[in-house]
Amino acid sequence: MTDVQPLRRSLPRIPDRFAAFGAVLLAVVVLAALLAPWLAPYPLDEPRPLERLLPPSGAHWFGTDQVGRDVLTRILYGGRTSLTIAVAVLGVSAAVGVTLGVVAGYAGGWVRDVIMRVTDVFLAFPALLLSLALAVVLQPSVNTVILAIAVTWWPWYTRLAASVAASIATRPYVDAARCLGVPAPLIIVRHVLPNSLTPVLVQLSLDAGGVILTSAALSYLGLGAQEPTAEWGLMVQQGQTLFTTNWWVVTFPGLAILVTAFAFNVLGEGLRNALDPRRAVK
Amino acid sequence: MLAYLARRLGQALLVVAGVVVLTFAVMRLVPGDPAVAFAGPKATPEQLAEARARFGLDDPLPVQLLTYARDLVTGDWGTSLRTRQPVRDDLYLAFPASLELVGAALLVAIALGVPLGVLAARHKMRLPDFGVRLGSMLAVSVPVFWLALALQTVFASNLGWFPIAGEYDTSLDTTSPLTLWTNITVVDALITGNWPIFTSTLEHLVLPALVVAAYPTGVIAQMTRAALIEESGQDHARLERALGFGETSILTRFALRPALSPVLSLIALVFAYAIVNGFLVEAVFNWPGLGRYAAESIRSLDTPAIAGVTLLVALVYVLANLVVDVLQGFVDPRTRSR
Amino acid sequence: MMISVRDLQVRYAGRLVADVPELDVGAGECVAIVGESGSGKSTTLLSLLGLTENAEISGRVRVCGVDVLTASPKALREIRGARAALVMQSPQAALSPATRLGTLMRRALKLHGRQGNDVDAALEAVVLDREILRRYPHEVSGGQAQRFAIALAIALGAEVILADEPTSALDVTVQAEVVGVLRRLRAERDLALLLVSHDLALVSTIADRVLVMKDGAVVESGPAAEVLAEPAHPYTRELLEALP
Amino acid sequence: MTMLRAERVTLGYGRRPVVHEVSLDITEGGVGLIGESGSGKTTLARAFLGLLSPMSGDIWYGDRPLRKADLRAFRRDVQPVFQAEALDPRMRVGRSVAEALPRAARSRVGELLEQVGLDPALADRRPHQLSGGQRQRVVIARALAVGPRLLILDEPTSALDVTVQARILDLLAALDTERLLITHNLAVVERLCRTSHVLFAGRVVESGPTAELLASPAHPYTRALRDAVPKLGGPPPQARGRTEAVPAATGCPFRLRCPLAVPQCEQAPALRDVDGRRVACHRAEDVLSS
Repeated sequence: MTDVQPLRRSLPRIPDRFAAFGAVLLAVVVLAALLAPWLAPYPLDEPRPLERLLPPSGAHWFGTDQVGRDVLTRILYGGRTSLTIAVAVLGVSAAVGVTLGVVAGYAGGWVRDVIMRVTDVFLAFPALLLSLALAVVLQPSVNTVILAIAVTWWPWYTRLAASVAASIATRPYVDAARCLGVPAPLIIVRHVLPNSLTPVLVQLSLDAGGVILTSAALSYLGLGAQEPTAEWGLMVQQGQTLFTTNWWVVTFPGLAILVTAFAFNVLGEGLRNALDPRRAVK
Repeated sequence: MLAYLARRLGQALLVVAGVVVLTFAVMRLVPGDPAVAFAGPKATPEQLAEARARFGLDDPLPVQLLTYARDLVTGDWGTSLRTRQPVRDDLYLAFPASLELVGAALLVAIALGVPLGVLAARHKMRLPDFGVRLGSMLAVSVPVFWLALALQTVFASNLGWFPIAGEYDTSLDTTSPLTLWTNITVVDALITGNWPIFTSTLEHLVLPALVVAAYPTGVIAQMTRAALIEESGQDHARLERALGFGETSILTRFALRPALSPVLSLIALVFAYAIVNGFLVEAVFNWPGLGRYAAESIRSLDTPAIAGVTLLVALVYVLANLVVDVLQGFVDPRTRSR
Repeated sequence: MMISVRDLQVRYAGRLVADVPELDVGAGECVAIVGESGSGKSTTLLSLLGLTENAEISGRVRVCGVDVLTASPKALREIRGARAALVMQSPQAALSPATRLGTLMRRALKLHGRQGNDVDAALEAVVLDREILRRYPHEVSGGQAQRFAIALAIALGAEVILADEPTSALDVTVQAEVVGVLRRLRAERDLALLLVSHDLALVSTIADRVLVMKDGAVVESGPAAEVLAEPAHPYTRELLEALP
Repeated sequence: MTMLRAERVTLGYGRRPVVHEVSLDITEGGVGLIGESGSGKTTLARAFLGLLSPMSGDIWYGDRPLRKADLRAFRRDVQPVFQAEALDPRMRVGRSVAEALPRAARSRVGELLEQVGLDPALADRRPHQLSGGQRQRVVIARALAVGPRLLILDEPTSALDVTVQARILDLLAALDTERLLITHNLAVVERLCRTSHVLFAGRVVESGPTAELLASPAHPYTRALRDAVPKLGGPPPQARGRTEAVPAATGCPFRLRCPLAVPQCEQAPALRDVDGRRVACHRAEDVLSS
């Protein structure tokens, strides 16, 4: 080997297993949430005041909370809430954002300027504050959280889709389709959208972690899910004063958020490398 | 370049106008009679009528919007229902503290993120790269409010290495009072050489700044690494190798500067994100910043205050983007000729 | 002998991409490697400076008296640029976008301890004026960028120039200019020039000897006049007949 | 009256014109548009395809300006063959060809592929699974699907290896459609086009029968182009003038690079007839005689 520096030769090459690792971790999280009713050792809402604040034990792997509910059970069900929020928020945001973005990117001219300026306004508007305001107006609930985050999240997809669509619009194969008389909407659906999917897909998986963190933050501020719904952010908020005395009530929901967000981020990073055309390490 | 900046400034003003309209609209969404929102829930009918007149609440909406915009420009951001002070003054007190926290966090993020990114790119697909990617992945995945609680409990409450909350030891106000210049405590203390308050603020700043810095550090490290690998895969890296330059000097002397361009635009983004994240951390560490002010305003439905905070944060975001556009010109000459 | 190659074999993940039994280039001599895409001509050239990342290279490769395959990275870095210089296909892309050309020149000279070398003479040799040193790569034309790459080699005192399709990305009038500079410098400074190209006509106007490569193997080699006048191998004939 | 022609057409992106007052007929026997990068030849091609509307002047389709013409008819008569990336990377090539056919005639895809020398079974492959030459043949098949009378070819073979290029040129020569060929390669023009126009900095500098134009150029730029092309075993190509000189904004655009430039060249030379050729150069006669 000629151009390898002595330093590099000593460090072993670690194969890029990120995507696989992320996918496995995510599968575990999703399965745990889906199979919550079967996996959960205890029924969801059955406060047992006698068993208040028990530390982790054989009976309660993650201990119990202030009203004696099994923390593990609530985390499993909480997974459902978080994943539903993530899927719903990203579904709405991507649908609205990509549609507007692709039209803006392909049409160009004043159409693009108008759409992009409106997008910039929503981007400049502090996401948390808009969410707070909406949550205040619509009474806190999981649906409010979904709407509140989606309203501030779609602009990212508009901006991404617009830049991707703008570059595709200049490709010769789009010109060729125009020369065949294919109408613009059909060109968008048939050529521009399919070729814009890869970057959007990568962004979706990278954003999932962010959505879960934001929804947990909203619940933490008391604007998301309300008692008695099992939601990780709410669980941390309710247990925050117990960090020193009964650490498990706060730590396990926090870890659940971390692991789920981590799984999505790792998968997203892996997808970005796998789908990036220039990924081949020369 | 000037034409480009002029156009960007024009766009920025448009965006600010848009934010004003959006804020106005959202504030009108708040249920109940706007007069109550301005005069307070326990206001007497006369006070309500007076508030209605003063704020022109009977005028058609567009007129109200214009008066609202005019007031904003002239500095009248309304009076907070909770503090009974002009919102502008409340913001004048709270904003510097947030700036102090976010500023410190960003300094940490850049000081840690960029070198880690370079290290990872230099040893691509090897242990350091794997470590940095894993670490940054964790940093962007950790819930901020939970991390705040954890650090506070471990390092403040239990180990006592750092103060639990607050911006500085208020007992110092009597022993060595601080003269205010920029209203940013640590900066004023530095300028006026008030060492007791300076060190005390630094001590209070460590934990919250680290928490706010977690996400930016991770994302800056990831972006720097990706941009460097992209740049060092270009043809020019091969010519530099053919000129006899070693890998490290190719990365630092040729690839780093163009690679900083995407990192810079990321920093503007992360700055705005940090302000929002700061809200949560301020609540945990009782930091007298915008976050705490906004949280309390929301709890008490203090509409003018909420609007004030929103506009201020939006203005900061737009300004940050403009500053980055100017810096782009220096980092990557290609943008200068755009 | 500036370049001497025996039984060079280059493999990417076990797949043989270039197999050159013999290649010699003397001072003042121009040898061309001709072939279509995927023939392994560029890989062959790059392996002479050890610039083929992640490739397994075997055989004996001596450039400017240094055995490239066994040389220490430090020894290899010493001949790169200073004794054997590379000229690449896409001129602008080969120059770091955020570095002024003068800065790149200065850094390269300093790296090899040759700050004293006459930069102006090198620029004059490629018909460029000093003013170009203040410019960034995107502020110069393709032809200027390519001639600057040659000026770098001259300033560093390189005796060998490895040109990998130096003009295929340039307009034909600009190509004539760049090739003219290469031809003149080879004569004036007794440089060894290894030219990789897919353009037989261009090669016939400058090369002393030529190697024809197809799918990684050398199918024919010899004096340019003979090979191009009476090609022995059918593939060489096919290449000649294909010229429009 | 030719099917397609440009009349004093000025083209540009945004406000900056790139092509200035060009008039050009697509006559019989193939028309060559010769120029280097930045000459505006691709912009002109896009205008002829109706993809770019002129800032001034008009593209005429038969007896009507293109902007008022029956676009459906135009789309059947005129089709492009682009250089690279002319096929949607995600779409099977058969489907790309079918896009040009009405739903009922989708069965003709196999026949069209055969017509350009491809095995119909390739229809299910995606572009990256084909060689450069095969991809270009699919592009030609798609263009032929509508039965065009004129093909506008923008550098159809410059991305291909020389042996593959030869076979594609044979295919194009065998087609009985008219063609407008945009290229920098003089040899390809000589083979496929009876008349040619040389473009420099967005202006036609010389037009005429291709063979004569290359044998005895009347414009210094045409001669510089011809002399720069290396010929097998021929003399080393001569470089004339400093190629990086930016085209002059006033007067003759070539004057800053022209070895024959004289003060008179500061007035823009109009296109005029010289020895059966149209040329924009005050010293055309000197160029012809030397």
